[in-house]
Amino acid sequence: MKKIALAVGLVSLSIIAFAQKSSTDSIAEYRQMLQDGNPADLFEAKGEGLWTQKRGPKNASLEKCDLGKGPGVFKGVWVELPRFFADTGRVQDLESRLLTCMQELQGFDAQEIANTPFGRGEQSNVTALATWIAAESKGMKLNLPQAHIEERKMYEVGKRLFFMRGGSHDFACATCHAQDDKRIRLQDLPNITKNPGAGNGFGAWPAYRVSNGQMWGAQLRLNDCYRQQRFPYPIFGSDATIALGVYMGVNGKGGATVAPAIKR
Amino acid sequence: MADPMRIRAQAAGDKATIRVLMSHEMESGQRKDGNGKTIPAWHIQDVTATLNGKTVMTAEWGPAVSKNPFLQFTIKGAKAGDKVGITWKDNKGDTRSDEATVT
Amino acid sequence: MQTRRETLKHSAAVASLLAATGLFPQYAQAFDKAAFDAKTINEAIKAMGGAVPVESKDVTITGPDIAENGAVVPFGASTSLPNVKRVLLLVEKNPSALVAMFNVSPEVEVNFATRAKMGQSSDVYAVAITNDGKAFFAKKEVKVTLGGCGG
Amino acid sequence: MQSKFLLPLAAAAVCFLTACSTPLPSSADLDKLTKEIIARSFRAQGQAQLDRVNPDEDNLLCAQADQSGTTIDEKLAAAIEARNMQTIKPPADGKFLGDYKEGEKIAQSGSGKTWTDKADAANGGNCYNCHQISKEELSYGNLGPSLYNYGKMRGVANPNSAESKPIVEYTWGKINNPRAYNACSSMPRFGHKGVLTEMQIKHLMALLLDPASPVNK
Repeated sequence: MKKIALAVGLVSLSIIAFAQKSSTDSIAEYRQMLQDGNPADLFEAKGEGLWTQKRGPKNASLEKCDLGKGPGVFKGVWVELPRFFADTGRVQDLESRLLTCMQELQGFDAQEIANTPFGRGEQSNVTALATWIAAESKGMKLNLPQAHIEERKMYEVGKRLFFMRGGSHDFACATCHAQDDKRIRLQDLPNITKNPGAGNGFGAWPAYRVSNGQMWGAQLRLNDCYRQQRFPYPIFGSDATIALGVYMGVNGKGGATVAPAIKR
Repeated sequence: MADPMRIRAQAAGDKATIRVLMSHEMESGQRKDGNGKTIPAWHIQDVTATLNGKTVMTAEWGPAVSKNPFLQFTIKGAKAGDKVGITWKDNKGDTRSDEATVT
Repeated sequence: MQTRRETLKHSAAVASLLAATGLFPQYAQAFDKAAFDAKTINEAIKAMGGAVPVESKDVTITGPDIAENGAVVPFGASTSLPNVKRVLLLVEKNPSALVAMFNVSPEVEVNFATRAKMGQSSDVYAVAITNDGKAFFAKKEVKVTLGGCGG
Repeated sequence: MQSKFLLPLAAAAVCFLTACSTPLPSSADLDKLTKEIIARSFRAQGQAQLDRVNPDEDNLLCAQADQSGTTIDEKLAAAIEARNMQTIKPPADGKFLGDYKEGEKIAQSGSGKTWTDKADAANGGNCYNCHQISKEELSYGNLGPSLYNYGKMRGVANPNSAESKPIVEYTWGKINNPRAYNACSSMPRFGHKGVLTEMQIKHLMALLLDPASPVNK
């Protein structure tokens, strides 16, 4: 009760006295209130079900899917992605790797799913699966491999993409995400060039977006960054998106993951 | 059919805290589509909670409850092993019931 | 002849029974449309069977001072008052003020939390309606900010 | 037990002999690879066409500096500033200030030029994303400096006076093309890149410089 009286007292101070610090504190308080009861749970449950469910033209489950630590292993795989896969000869992130498994094991057309708008049809299933698999690494530390030459090349490409200025507004990823203690409006912007920003940023997606009530995987997070950057449309699972994932994830090495998070 | 709910029911002392997440659009009826046409309201309007089959709470919701709704309440006298059931029904007549065991 | 309120009470009980069985999705709703269409706080409370509300320190509303996004604003409504039959959550400046109504039974605490949409900064009310139709409220101002890149 | 130990050892040996010992390609080759990857990773959507991933010389030079964590070479910077200065044109009718109320709306709006925006819709200025402007708006970013009391702090009592002329012209130039003053500024070139119209820029000028604007209260 005393606490409430105090809060009311603070609010009744004039707008002028409403310091920026207290706005930031209030926002932090708001975010804290949302932590208990993250709707990402709903998508996590859906993803877990999809993993074992026999589906697709081949009527098979994903239980033999190799996400980097051998067929069927889902615990701890996400903190080591993106990584190089010998069978496809590509560095892949979680979502593009899931497409590979859905095509090889279940007989879906990976290209068709990649072309499906986010949140529709099989795309929403990919998001649910990614949410569950990320949750199976919750709290673990990011540990992306850099042993393979392709992984190291992708880091270098990712770095170049991160700093590339373009579009109608001359924005780069770095415009917002290369300095400490910056905000856009009231949202804190992680400095993705190093920890803790890189781990906190990269390690939070998939996340539930309260602003639109959608579950966003890392691919959609990047897609919307590029939209706001006024760039053209990054193709789902394309090498540019994966290279950026490698750059962010490697910079975040050692950072503990919180995905699936709840975000504005 | 609607996706399942997530129900957590945790006993502490002589009561249990129930936290529910429901999967629902909760369309407000205030938004317009690309052609400027109002998207009709579509929302959960009745919620019923039961303890071991007996109704302990009902609620009515409008379209201003957030998408993928969260609900928290406390049942007196509930203990580990009891069954908590939640049912919702929306304004299109769709319904969903799920159950959880108090832990 | 049954009064409207009795009809409502009766059908609510039946509806919840039927809903619990999950067998009758087509069953007519007990949902109180008038209350949820009401534009003002007082109209909504009246439609829910309450008198003109008075402020009470025995009713509590919890929520953030500032919401980062109006689409999801967490609230809690509770009261220590006896003989409460229902609890309402209302956002004054929403197109329809009433967000949610909870019917209280002896088996639950009069303490409910949910999340509401807010179109703009507004006072938010928790209202407790007692068995004899009295209404008591607590209110809280919540600022809704614009977030993100705004595009 | 033995085989359990042997496996990682074998893996390490493979790694030593092949992948790990492969040196990275040269920086120029990696630049080339990046270009190839960009070419196959983006598609045009709405008004966001592929020319947008083809940066001009100014952006290429600044990105190189950003990436190496250094400030751009002074001579290069001077050249960038000079050619961007060339793009700045004074208002056609000689009037620099519009309506600060309209300016506030433009400053608030973060829309425009994305692939989900209609090409013929008015673009926003995104100003509050990075700057504090009027005191009433609590939700502002800090990527740029605070612009609260912008005109007042610079002693602009009458924007049409001779003594205000330098600051009025500088502000006009800065919104139109900030790279004319700071080669690698992060601020968009609102006039030069056609993000805002001349009229919109006048409204923003009023928001910052009109003594009646809430910014200068």
